[in-house]
Amino acid sequence: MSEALKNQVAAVLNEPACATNRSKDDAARKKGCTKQLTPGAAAGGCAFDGAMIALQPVTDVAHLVHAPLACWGNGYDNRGSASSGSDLYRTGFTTDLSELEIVMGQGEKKLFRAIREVIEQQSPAAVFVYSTCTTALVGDDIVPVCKAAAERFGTPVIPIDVPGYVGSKNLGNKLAGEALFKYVVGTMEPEVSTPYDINIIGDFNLSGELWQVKPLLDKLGIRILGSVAGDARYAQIAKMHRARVTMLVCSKALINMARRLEETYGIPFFEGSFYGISDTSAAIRTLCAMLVERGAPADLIDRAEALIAEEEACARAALEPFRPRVAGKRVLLYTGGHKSWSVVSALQELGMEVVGTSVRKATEEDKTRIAEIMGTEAHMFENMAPRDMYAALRAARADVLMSGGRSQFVALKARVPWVDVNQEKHEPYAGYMGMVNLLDAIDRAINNPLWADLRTPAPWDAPPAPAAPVTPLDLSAMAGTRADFEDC
Amino acid sequence: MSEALKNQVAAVLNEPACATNRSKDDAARKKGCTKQLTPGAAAGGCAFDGAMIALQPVTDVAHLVHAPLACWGNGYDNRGSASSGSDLYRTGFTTDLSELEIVMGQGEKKLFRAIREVIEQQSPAAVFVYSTCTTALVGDDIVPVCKAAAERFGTPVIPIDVPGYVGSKNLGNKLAGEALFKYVVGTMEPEVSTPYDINIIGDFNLSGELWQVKPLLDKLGIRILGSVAGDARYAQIAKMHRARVTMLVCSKALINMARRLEETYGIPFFEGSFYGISDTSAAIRTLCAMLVERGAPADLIDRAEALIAEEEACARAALEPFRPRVAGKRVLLYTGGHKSWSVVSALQELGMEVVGTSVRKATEEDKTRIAEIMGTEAHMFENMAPRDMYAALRAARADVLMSGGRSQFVALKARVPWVDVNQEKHEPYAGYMGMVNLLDAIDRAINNPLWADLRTPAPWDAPPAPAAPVTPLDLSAMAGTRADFEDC
Amino acid sequence: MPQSADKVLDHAELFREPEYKEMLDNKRAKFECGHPSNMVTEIADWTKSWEYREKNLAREALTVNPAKACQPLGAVFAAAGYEGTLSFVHGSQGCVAYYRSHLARHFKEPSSAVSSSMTEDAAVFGGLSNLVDGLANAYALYSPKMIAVSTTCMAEVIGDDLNSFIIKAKEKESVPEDFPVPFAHTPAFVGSHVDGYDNMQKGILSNFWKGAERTPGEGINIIPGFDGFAVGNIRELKRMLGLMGVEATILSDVSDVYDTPSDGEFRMYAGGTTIDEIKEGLNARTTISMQEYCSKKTLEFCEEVGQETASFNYPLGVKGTDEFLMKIAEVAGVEIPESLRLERGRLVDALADSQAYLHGKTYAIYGDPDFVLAMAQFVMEMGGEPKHCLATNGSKAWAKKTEELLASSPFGQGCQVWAGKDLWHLRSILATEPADMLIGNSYGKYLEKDLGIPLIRLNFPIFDRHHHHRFPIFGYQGAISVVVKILDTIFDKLDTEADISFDLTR
Amino acid sequence: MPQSADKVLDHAELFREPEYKEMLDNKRAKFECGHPSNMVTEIADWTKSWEYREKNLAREALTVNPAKACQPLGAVFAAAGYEGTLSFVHGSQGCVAYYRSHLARHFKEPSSAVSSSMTEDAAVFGGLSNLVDGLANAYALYSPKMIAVSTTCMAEVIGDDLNSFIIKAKEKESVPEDFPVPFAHTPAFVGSHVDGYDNMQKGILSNFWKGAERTPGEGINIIPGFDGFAVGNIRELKRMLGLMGVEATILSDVSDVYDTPSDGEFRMYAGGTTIDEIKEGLNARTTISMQEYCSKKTLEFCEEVGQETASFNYPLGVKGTDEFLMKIAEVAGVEIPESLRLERGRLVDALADSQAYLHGKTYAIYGDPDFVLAMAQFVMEMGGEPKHCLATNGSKAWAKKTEELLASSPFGQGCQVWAGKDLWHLRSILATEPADMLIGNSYGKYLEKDLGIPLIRLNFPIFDRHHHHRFPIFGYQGAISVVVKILDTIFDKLDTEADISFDLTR
Repeated sequence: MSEALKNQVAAVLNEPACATNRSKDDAARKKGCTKQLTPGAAAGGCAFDGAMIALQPVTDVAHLVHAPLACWGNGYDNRGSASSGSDLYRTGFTTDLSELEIVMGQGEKKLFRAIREVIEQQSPAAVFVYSTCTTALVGDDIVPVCKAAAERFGTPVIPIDVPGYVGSKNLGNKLAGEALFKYVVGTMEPEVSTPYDINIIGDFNLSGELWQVKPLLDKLGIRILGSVAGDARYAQIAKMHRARVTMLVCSKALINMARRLEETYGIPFFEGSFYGISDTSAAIRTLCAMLVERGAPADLIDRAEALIAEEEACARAALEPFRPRVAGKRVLLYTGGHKSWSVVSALQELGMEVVGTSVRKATEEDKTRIAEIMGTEAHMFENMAPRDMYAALRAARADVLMSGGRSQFVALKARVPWVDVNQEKHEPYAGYMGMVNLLDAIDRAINNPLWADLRTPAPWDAPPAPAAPVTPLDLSAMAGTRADFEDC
Repeated sequence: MSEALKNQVAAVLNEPACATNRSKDDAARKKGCTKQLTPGAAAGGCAFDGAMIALQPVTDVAHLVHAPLACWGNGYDNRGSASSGSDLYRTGFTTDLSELEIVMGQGEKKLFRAIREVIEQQSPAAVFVYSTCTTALVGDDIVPVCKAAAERFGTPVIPIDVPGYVGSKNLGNKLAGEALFKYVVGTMEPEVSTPYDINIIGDFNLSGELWQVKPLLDKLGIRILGSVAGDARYAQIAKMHRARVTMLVCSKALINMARRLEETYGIPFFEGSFYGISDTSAAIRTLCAMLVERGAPADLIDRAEALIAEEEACARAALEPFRPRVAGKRVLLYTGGHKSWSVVSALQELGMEVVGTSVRKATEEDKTRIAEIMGTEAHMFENMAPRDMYAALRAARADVLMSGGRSQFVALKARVPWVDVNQEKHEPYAGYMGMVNLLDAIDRAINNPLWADLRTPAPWDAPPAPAAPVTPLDLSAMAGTRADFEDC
Repeated sequence: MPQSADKVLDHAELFREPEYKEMLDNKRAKFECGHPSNMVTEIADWTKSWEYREKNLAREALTVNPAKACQPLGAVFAAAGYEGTLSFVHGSQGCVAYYRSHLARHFKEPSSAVSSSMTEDAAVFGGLSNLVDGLANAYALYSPKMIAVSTTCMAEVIGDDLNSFIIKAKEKESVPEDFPVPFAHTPAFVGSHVDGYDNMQKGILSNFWKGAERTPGEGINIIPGFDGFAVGNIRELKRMLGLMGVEATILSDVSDVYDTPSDGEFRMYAGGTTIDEIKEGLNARTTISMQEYCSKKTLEFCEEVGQETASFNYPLGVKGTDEFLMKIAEVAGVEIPESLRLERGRLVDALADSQAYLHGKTYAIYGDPDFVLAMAQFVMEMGGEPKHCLATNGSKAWAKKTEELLASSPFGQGCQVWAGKDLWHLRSILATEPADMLIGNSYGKYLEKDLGIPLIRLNFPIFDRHHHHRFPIFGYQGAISVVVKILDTIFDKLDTEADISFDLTR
Repeated sequence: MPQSADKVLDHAELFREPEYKEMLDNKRAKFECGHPSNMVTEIADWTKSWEYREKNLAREALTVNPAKACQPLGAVFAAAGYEGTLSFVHGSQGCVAYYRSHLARHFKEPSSAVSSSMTEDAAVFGGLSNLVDGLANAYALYSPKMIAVSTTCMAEVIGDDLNSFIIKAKEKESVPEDFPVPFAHTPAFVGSHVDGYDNMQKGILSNFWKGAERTPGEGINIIPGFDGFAVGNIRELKRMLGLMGVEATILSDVSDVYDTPSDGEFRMYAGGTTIDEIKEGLNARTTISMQEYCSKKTLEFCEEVGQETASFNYPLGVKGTDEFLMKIAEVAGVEIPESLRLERGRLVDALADSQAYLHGKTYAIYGDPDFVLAMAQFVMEMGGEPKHCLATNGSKAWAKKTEELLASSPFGQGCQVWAGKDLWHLRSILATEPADMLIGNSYGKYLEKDLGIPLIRLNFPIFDRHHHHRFPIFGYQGAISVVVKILDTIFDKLDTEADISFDLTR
């Protein structure tokens, strides 16, 4: 790959805003925060995947993948990001390079023509051009092509240089953030600025989750000026340099972008979560406090407290009918890093018992927090091969698995209900009422009569042996593997 | 049955307006025009069925069948009459008498309550109450019940005394006409009368066929004041005594009603058909001539001729593209009486060869006309058992069978295309453009590649013997039966 | 008029053209006696109110759109399943046309049946001569191997005694002395088609078994019952029995009768249970009925001749199929084979895969008593709620049994059983207490249109869709196809209504 | 907010509530850069014009919504059909996730595959160490019986030689010397998933057949090809072969792999063709492929080892099934049994029964080359017109073959073949020359929504409907189920649009 990208990757891996990173020695810092990959194991997403996850939710942009078919042709419109406007982001644009074009070095020319065609025929607000393994390996330089195209066609054309082999999905998130910061942020000015303008970074509006929170902010008069990238428009990235505060939702994926906004434009950021009642309230409090520090009228604090009190009461009342149906149920979590601790917290609020949570994507900080919340490390485990997960589900006697789609079928074979809490889920779980949704989903999953039927032996089978007595289970001691069973 | 009904049946069977009937000796006349039934053969419709066929198209009436479930519960909404307004006629109302009610003689009380319920809950323009075998046999007299109910509830309640066992479907048609004449006709006055007011009797608007003709009449200013019963409203029967001319469409089924209108109100009638271009033109000419005789302005004749010329030219032009696709194709007809000759005529206009037509429901007059049209009696045949029809289809080497639904499957097993021209058809074939529809249906049936595939032996079968040379076929000599294989 | 040879419209489209629209509007204006359209709307809304519902449910003399047919239809269906058997309906001339049409329209196959075509003379003198002549004619015309006689109302009201009439007919040599002419009294004013099926089955079995010497054996008879999916279901039943290595006699096998090929041969009779099989069936150890309400009298008769009996309620889904197969295995002394175990696992897997969409859905189920019970149980297995269970021909005993079924599951709480109610009752019920889906037959399409509740057609008759009956809903694999129909309905609705949620992956 | 515990709405409904509607409208007004809605409508209409169509069809550098996948996906699918086989994709870390997701979402089953997870180091130094370590880890972690190696673009661009790498890996004892590690080069920038299937099939067969001694016999091998309905189809194929008394080896049998039961046992590997069966397959007299475009190279290899070969194009319908069965009968020296003859007759009967509704309907068919050919032929058998036949991965040879097919029937007149076009091209084609129905895969739902043309899902992938793949579309009975899907679509539309023509009987 190009020297420029190489340098950028090195810089990104040395993120000053990351507390974990600051505590490393130089050698460890250079290695970065990516897990070591294990050849021969089921692999997860790559940097391109990570960039696409972060940027695809920009709804009025044409996402053009400079690659052979595979990178986008196999997978377009496979995420659950929701849009209030344009559907352009759901269309699969690719240069679909052929062998001849690769051998003959015609990729850049084809890319330029593809950009022209997409602009002429789709009139996007902008075009995001993604490089991939093949085009990077053969030396296609998308940066000058994008520049030339932008000049020629008068539409922003943004290079996103993210060949998959440079690293993990998390790295791809960061590289996407760098590209936005370098090429998009600050290129447009908002018509008006207010003391209530904020950026939200790291929410992708999966199943419309952002919209479960936005009405709360609306009631407080807070405006989401900038968004990366939930229900975003290109303009919402271009103007985000004028926000007063940045909230970082996905705890580590785009921290580099938040830091740059702070360094360059003086916009402070904080990390928060909208999963769970307590976390939602904490996030609103922090957000409002920081806005007031940055010049918003002081009454915002009181209005926020009033709103929080009202919403918490309403949510807890709505949850009560569910509590008897889910309290005491045992949950196994197999999710990404930040969800590990924020979901644990949320579920415990509901009286559920979290019997295990994977920490395969968690940072050390995440792990510390989980240990605090759960009071023990016995429930943490790394990646699992399907058959090991299957065994864990049975050994832990989990009542429900919460994970992404690719663990779904393992759970079902183990006759354990499954709730989709990952990027492909169909229901939103954010904010106060998101908990009601989540409870409903868990209730419907756990209390579906199917499971009783499924677990009841077929009438021709002998009755099962009596259940073993309950003993504390140390999942961390289970035979497992550090192989990357990427689930999302 | 009651003496009143017995007398009415005898009177109906001695129809003065029927030329065939007038030529009979007294003994034959008394027997009536019904075919002798053959016990042990597949039987067709009964008098109740015939009455229902004639009256169900009155769309704003609640048709209440006083019977155990069978007579209506098995068959409601099974005809293809179309409505421009109310859908009430498609609802299945029955008293659904139980054994106890029959034994205890509670039928009349139940009927009265049912009439109340249908009026209260459905607000029909009128209720037509049909008697059936069971209620007639046990002596329920619907006439006084209807009278009492009409007085009590202020809605017309019309008794239609048609137990199935009194005779054939044709008889049922006539009994229905008698009931309408006795109880409905003349009970309402039109707001305005015009010299262009007509009655149409015997069209049931199957698949909307009446509507293929009505625009022609509209262009001439002719108004369908009275209708029995295509797309009829109750009011259109009540006011039909004020029409100037009656056109009888189904050649014999309701001739008694036409005659009574002439005798009592001086309205002349003629018999016509809207099947085929020539017949449609002839019907319009006759209708207009009679209207002029009855006081309509004389220019109606010229306007009619102009319309006919235009429509005929248009229709023939529309038919030309089809002619090469259907000319020379061999058609076997298995339909009711009037369709026997009117359809033959229509098809011959198109260059098709009618290799056979059933005359099982035809009158002597119909048969004479068919012989004239076809130039020979060799193609006429009576009823056929399914296996005989199957043999006839193959022997006659028909390219298409035109019949009702219950012959459909015999044709298909014989690998002969089938076109539905009976009461359950889904496409209208009346008027000038009705021929275009019919041709299209025949074309689609005959030229569906399925038939070539179907007739081609399966690849594992030996090729068939060479086709026998064409010889004239005398269908009338075929072994058959006079048993009534009722098809419609 | 817009008609041209290039674009011939069928009537569904033709009458939507502008000038026809104008013509039709004129008709409404001039002949409708002009209720203002706002009044029409107001009344239409009222008919969906609770007030109208109360009035509607109080209806006691009028039946509107009943979801049942009459006894003779069931009898004709039962007889059709026996090889070379012609149904002979003793009664007025018109009735048999309905049975033939009904069956032909549902199965898209010829349906043969004849009538004794009684007229007024018979009403006075009795139907003996019609039956005597009728049997002679039917025998001569159609060369059947058996003639099964049932009755319509007229024959019952005038008190015709079929047994003595048939004896007399044989004396007069209408048919040979040893020619089988079983019979059943099937008045339309008693019960419904399921009772007619039962009576005819009993009549046929009695004809061969009564007075015959029984040599008890190990055999199994299975009575399928009146079933619109009989073609696919009986074949699936045979396949499952084959996997288990079990031979059984299907008493009334219509699977080939109503699914004849188009291969150049006309089969007036095709397939069906043979007379030898019926005779041998007497020696069976056990007779199992798949539909309790289609076989009460028949099973009583089987017990009289010394057989063990068992009945099910249209076994569907996991539990229904489990119970049925376990019974077969028990009676036949065999194990459930691995292949069927796998099929069960696949069904459970399919339910598990889709449970996020199935759980919590509500249904209104109408149709025959056994079918409604089965479907209610199956939807509860999926976590669905059978909010309304309606059988026009459901008895008090059926209602009680259904209520017990509902009480056995939390998903049955708050669900209601409507015995004896018709589809116009159901309209009011659903207008006031809606469900997500309707499960029943083609007559439900008016409710679908009127109330916007999607209809899934799983019961007889299905007149407006083709060939569904060629695929089973019995068995584990058949249950998956039911689940697919339900899921497709759910997803079709999701997609139709979706805007921002128009998802690629479900 | 309206949320309450009594009525929790999922997001399809939640965001249709009034306050969300208001919020979303505000978003549009303030951040959309406010194109007036009439302008938006005007532009949207323009994109359905002939002018836009011309521009769209002139597109040569941009691919939009392609109806094809990449080679490695086909390779993973092919390998999955062999017992205990783990797919190992040599390339960058991210690619294999897509293949696993794609297959899992379509079949609703776990889909196992691993990656050599190459990073930048491998880009510089080559992927040998990744492959060596990867094979060792995969073998240790998953205990497969075979590891089938395919490549993604990265491995091809840096020129990794799989053959020598695998030899090296065995030398280093990553896997035992005699452990089968077949391989295929499957770059995404060449061909599509059907080519990947072909390459992997050839790679697997070569691994066992090359250099092995052949003892020519009478056996038959059948290659199903890449098939989204493989579960139902392969089972139906086996059933038909069973009726004919023919044994054949299915080369890559995924029917159990992708349809495991939920019975308490986790099967990482289930079913599939055994290694012994592969080895024995060398001695077959004939190898028959059901999909020509999935097996060109493989069949060439079969000929090299001395076998006769034949290929079909996804045999569907009457003619397709006839030809396939005749070939089997010819090769196996058997007759077509009566049972299959009856099945054919039933299919023809179903077509005849419904021909009034099928004849004259128009279709746009998109998908894999073999499928499009088959479907076009079948709709013409019904008297339908395949107006647009599109295969994004169709070659010039395919286009020519399809044009010949269309020319062979009057129903193909005026129909067009679109090789290499994508679904955005199809949008313009259908906006200007509409068809009555779309036949393809889930990606067509955007066309269905946008253009109002109903979609029938019969090709891979089907992500938004469940369990369709468990039922066959092959064979005569499978063809009836295709006909039923088409008819249901026709009738659903008729009923939805009908007013006066809302008929009970169709």
